[in-house]
Amino acid sequence: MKGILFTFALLSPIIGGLIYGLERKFKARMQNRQGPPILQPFYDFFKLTDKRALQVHSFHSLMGIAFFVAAWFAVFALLIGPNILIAIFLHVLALLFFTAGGFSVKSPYSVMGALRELAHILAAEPILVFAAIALYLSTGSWNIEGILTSNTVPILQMPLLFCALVLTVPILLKRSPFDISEAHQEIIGGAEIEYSGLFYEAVYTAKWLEYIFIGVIVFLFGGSNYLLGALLVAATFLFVWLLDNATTRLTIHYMMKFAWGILLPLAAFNIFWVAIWR
Amino acid sequence: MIAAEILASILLPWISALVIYVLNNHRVSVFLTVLNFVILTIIGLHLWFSVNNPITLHPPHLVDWLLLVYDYGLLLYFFKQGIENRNPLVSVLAVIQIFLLSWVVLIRPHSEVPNIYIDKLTVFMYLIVGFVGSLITLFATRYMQDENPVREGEFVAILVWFLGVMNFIVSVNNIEWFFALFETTTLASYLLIRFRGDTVSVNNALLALWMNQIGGITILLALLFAIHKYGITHFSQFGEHTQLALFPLAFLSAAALVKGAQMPFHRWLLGAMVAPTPVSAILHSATMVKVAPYLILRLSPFIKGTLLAKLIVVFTGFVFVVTALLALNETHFKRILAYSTISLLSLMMLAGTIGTPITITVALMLIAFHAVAKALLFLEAGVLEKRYHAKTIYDLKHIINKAPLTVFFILVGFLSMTMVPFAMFVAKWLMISEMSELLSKASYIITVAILAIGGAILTVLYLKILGLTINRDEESFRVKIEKLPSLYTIPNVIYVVLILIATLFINTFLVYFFAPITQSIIGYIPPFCEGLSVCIKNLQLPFWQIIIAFFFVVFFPIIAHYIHFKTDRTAEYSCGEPVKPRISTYNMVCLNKVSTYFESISLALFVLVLVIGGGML
Amino acid sequence: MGKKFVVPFGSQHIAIPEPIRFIFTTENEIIKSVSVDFGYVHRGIEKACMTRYKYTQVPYVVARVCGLCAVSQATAYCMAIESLMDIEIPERAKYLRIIVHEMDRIHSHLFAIAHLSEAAGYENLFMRVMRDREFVMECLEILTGNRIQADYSTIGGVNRDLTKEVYEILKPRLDELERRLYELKEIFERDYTLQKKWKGIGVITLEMAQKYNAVGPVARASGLATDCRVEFEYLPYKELDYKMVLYQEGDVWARNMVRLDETLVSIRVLKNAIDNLPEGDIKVKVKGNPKGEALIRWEAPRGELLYYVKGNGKSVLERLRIKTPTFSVIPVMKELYYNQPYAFVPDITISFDPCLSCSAR
Amino acid sequence: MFGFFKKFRKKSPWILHYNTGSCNGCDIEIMACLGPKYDLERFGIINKGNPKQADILLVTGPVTKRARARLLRLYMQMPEPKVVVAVGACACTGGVFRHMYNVENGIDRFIPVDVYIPGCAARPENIIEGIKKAIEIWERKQKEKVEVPKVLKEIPDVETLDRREIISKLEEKYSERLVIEEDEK
Repeated sequence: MKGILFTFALLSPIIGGLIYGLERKFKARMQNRQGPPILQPFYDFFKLTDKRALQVHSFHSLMGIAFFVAAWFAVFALLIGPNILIAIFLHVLALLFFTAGGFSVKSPYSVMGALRELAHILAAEPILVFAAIALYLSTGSWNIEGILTSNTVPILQMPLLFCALVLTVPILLKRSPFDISEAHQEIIGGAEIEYSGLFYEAVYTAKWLEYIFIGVIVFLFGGSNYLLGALLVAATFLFVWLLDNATTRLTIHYMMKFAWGILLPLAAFNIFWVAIWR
Repeated sequence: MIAAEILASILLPWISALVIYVLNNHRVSVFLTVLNFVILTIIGLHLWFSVNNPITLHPPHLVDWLLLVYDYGLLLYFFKQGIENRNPLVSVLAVIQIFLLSWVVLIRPHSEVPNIYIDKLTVFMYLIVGFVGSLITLFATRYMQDENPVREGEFVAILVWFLGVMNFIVSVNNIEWFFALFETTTLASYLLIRFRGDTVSVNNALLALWMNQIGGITILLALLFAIHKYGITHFSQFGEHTQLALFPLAFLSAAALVKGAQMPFHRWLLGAMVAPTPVSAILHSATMVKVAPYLILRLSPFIKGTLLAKLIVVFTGFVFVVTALLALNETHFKRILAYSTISLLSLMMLAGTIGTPITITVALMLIAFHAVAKALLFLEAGVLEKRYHAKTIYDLKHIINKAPLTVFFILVGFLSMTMVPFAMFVAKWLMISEMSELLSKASYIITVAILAIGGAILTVLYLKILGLTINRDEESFRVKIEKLPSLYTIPNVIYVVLILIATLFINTFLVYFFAPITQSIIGYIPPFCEGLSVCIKNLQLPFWQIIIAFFFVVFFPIIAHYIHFKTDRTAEYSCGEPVKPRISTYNMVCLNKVSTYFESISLALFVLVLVIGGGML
Repeated sequence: MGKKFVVPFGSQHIAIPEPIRFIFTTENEIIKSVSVDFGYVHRGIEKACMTRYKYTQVPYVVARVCGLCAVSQATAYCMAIESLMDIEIPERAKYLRIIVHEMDRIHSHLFAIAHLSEAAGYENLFMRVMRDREFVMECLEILTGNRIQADYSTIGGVNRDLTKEVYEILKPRLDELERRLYELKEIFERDYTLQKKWKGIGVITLEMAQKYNAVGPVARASGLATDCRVEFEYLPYKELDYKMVLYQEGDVWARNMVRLDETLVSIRVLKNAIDNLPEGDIKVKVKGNPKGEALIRWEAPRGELLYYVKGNGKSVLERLRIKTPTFSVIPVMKELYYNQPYAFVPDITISFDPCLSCSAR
Repeated sequence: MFGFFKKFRKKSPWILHYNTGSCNGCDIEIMACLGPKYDLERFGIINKGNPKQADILLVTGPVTKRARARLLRLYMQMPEPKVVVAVGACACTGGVFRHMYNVENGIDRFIPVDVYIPGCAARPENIIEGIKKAIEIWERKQKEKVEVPKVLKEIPDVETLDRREIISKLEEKYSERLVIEEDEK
């Protein structure tokens, strides 16, 4: 078990890239287009390696690299670490570098993107914490191995919370309707705008790791039933891509209202109910 | 020997304060504050190792009478201040206190219970006061050179005296004495806040005065009832009665809530910002507000699990989230820090009230590291104010171009309050885990939600401010590290080093430092494992994760200052236009509309704590 | 104070393919002041038409004022010259002008709708509208020989006839397009997030529309009935069952819906025109040089287009003056930004369907 | 090593589009190319809208006097290797606008152009063909050589300056100042 998880963590950028490629293909198909090949993210990756890097200043570039390293570390902590709650906070640490990079340059789009990124953290982090608590409550373990080997299926106890988590995925992955922090038509990618070449590559790849991070958390809701877990992950991503295709971008205010007014009470009620019912 | 040490730690600051006041000499002040720092820390450490069981002392009976006389004098002074400054509220409250105090004196029984009670919690507070507080007084000597050299002696003397009062208040067992010293801290804060003497200062000082006097009244009411009903005059006697009415406990907790500047009474702490910055530092970190969680921790074994505790949890939880939200709306650097103090104080009290071994430990960790972090941040605020003339967060823009070291200190200060792997994060993480543990027994869902939401808000708040400071247009290697006066730098460096060491060896601190205090409070040691990884029951934070995260948070900013990629540099994207960029930040102005509602709700909750928690229904 | 956040929008920006520059001063993402500049595309076409090109060449030059409404520009100019020189063009040419003009309007409007969807972050809708737009682009290509810059109108008539084969091809495509547009209309009316994003945003009241002299779909979305196709009878619109589309809301959504409904009306007009196409010549010979002055108001896809022509008996015009629709709506556009979140800037801007190469020429 | 990465260039060209004063006909056609019928994304093309991450610069329009400094600024912000595609007759030579008083007759007077796409307006098929040609040229380019346009060589000591300074010099060269109304009420 440990070996598999370690290998998975090690390969996570590649798997994340494949998921991203799949996403682009799926979205193109939904839009009646042929779309890019599935390996397109890797082509982009190799191309970016071969580009000359321009930088605004070294601090900014370093933050891009730090984002990638810290995001990968968060995935490691989630997969082989003993505590998924810590991994969620390490994920926030990775985003700290991303926002720090965005803040450190004088480009207004970059700073606006970083500020909006903070709103994303504000909306999504409590629900992720709730998800970890829900997993603990139903399986009695903070450890990923413990969750995967326990005999319960958390989604059966936590359906509402799972819904809330699925609806948080667009906030985390920055997909429409909540692609506010990298709104392409407003701020042209937000905090990632000033990176180029190798440094952009780091940021670009770090975003693939988000798929793995959120995918694993969704997978854990299948508990010991791995097939169910895989189905949940597939269904979640398909749903998110569909939602991305079928909605406009909304505003920060709407996102905060939605996350705190609907998703949080939903998740809290579910945990409360399970805790009371015991 | 121990008695002498205790006496020294209480009296040394009083005496040094007197000397500093009389001589009013910069060198003497520096010497005495350093002396205070060294001696208080050494005494604290020695006491830490020698006090294993609670130690009680019987001061001479004369002290009792002296304190009573002093009490009346103090209240009369408050009365006079109310008259002089045309603030009837202050005078009325003082009169009520005089009346209640006289009543207490009339009915109080003669008691042979020792008046001084020293346990690990007390020594823990000594250490915080001695280590964190004295450094602030040291900083203040240099600060006053920049501010107003003539009044340096007066200012530093009050600060040092404040330390003595603080050491005294955590040692007493007699509630009447506690009241006297409680009012003394009020007096000290009053004097400090009105130090600059302008209208705003005086008004804010009077605000602090009347609000804190409400705390005094609740203490007196609690004492009156306790004497009348049970004949209790000392804290240690609460344990002797098993079937205790909640009324006195509720009123004592209310005093803590007032002192801790909880929501309807938060204005006095915000008003304290008009004073010179070391005042804020000392009020927020080592003294004054820390009386609140200290009192809650003292009462924690008795109120644990009662209806009162649950009400306090709801109240403090509400304040925790709401003040963190309001801080997002603020633009004044010190006011943001003040809001975050209030927020974290509520978290400490929340943790203390729940009262399981782990939450008590969490409360202690929060008290200790919050003191260090806040002292650091407020001293940096002082440096920013005096050296870079930065008061609002907008003034902090691009400050990294001038002061990389200051920014690094601010970064450590902010991140240590929220970010993995710092000690306060470990505390919050333990708290969330412990609450999830309780979820399966009874539903503490509100507490969990509060922790998740409040933590996220505070993270965003700190990142937002850090974002402004690190905005730069120069390569970092071209920026020289700034040179500051050594008295500005030394205290900060000590704080930062302490924070970093505590982060790395957090489990050692947990096992050898915090666990024994928890044991002395509730008589049970939380089962922490040995070694460098934090682990308890099925929770684990392995050392490799601590060290890697530590590397990210602490070393990356340092490396970033020296690293230099040799690639082409280019200008920022500005749509192809030669626009001069102008950067700012966001505030949640939408909160302005609801802040009054927040205050009303918190007032209602506070009344609920008193009425229902106090068993009046 | 340091609260101000200066955000440039343009001249190069992904949301606007043409260079216009806004500089927004925002506070908490709320726009407090804005400065607009749009002279980037000024090429000097009017001057060139007055010095270098013969008046018979000018229709092809003024068509390059704008790619989207090239047909309108050329037609308006031709009609101006025709009214100046008293040329009566054949009835068939008039009908053909209507056909191409309405096709031009459809592709322009569909492009605006697609672009607005893209600006709102609705990628799928952009793709869908662009796909449907290809029908009309194909029709245009079949009819005129080019997708954009048709160069169809000329002084005295049109350049190319509509043959029987073309008629066979056009008819089913227009039917299919109409069906798809009804589907689209349902999406725009029903989609939840679109309503959230567009309703009540960037509202132009009727008073504002009158005060700032708005034109075209922008005015009609606010309930201001202004349409040169109804007001003047240069071309026989009345015979072809043309009706004006009016909405009262005046917000982004209404402007979008006006465009969508107008495409439907245009398809109806187109079909009628194709079915009732009279026989005859498509062009008359033009002789002599223009002398005197003429002014014409003509409804381009974006609103009222004004051409002033003055000739002095030479082959080169003495004065050519163009006032374009986007130029007329920029004052009201600037008004809308105040106290709006920056997030709505692309939507508000694109909802005007600004054509800057028109306005700057 | 570099040969390996070079192979993948052709698979992922990202474009930046700037209008230097065209009639927007070509711009519409570029948008149409991104639509489902022509679908540029099947070649891996994304419209990045950001010079720092773009590889191909699509320019439409004869360069007007106000657009030239912007064009140079965007060009200088693009990292090497990069290619420039002039879309449409005006971008190639000035087209119908040639020798108008505010027009600079084609972009190749300012930046080196690799591919010229003719047409008024350039048809989507032509644009795709042109981009494919551009990718072929792009594959052969070196990333080591910094491409400074000829017009900027007039700036004294241009070799020693970094791009940031060159970009700020543009303001002087074309004597343009952007004044923002500072209404601080």
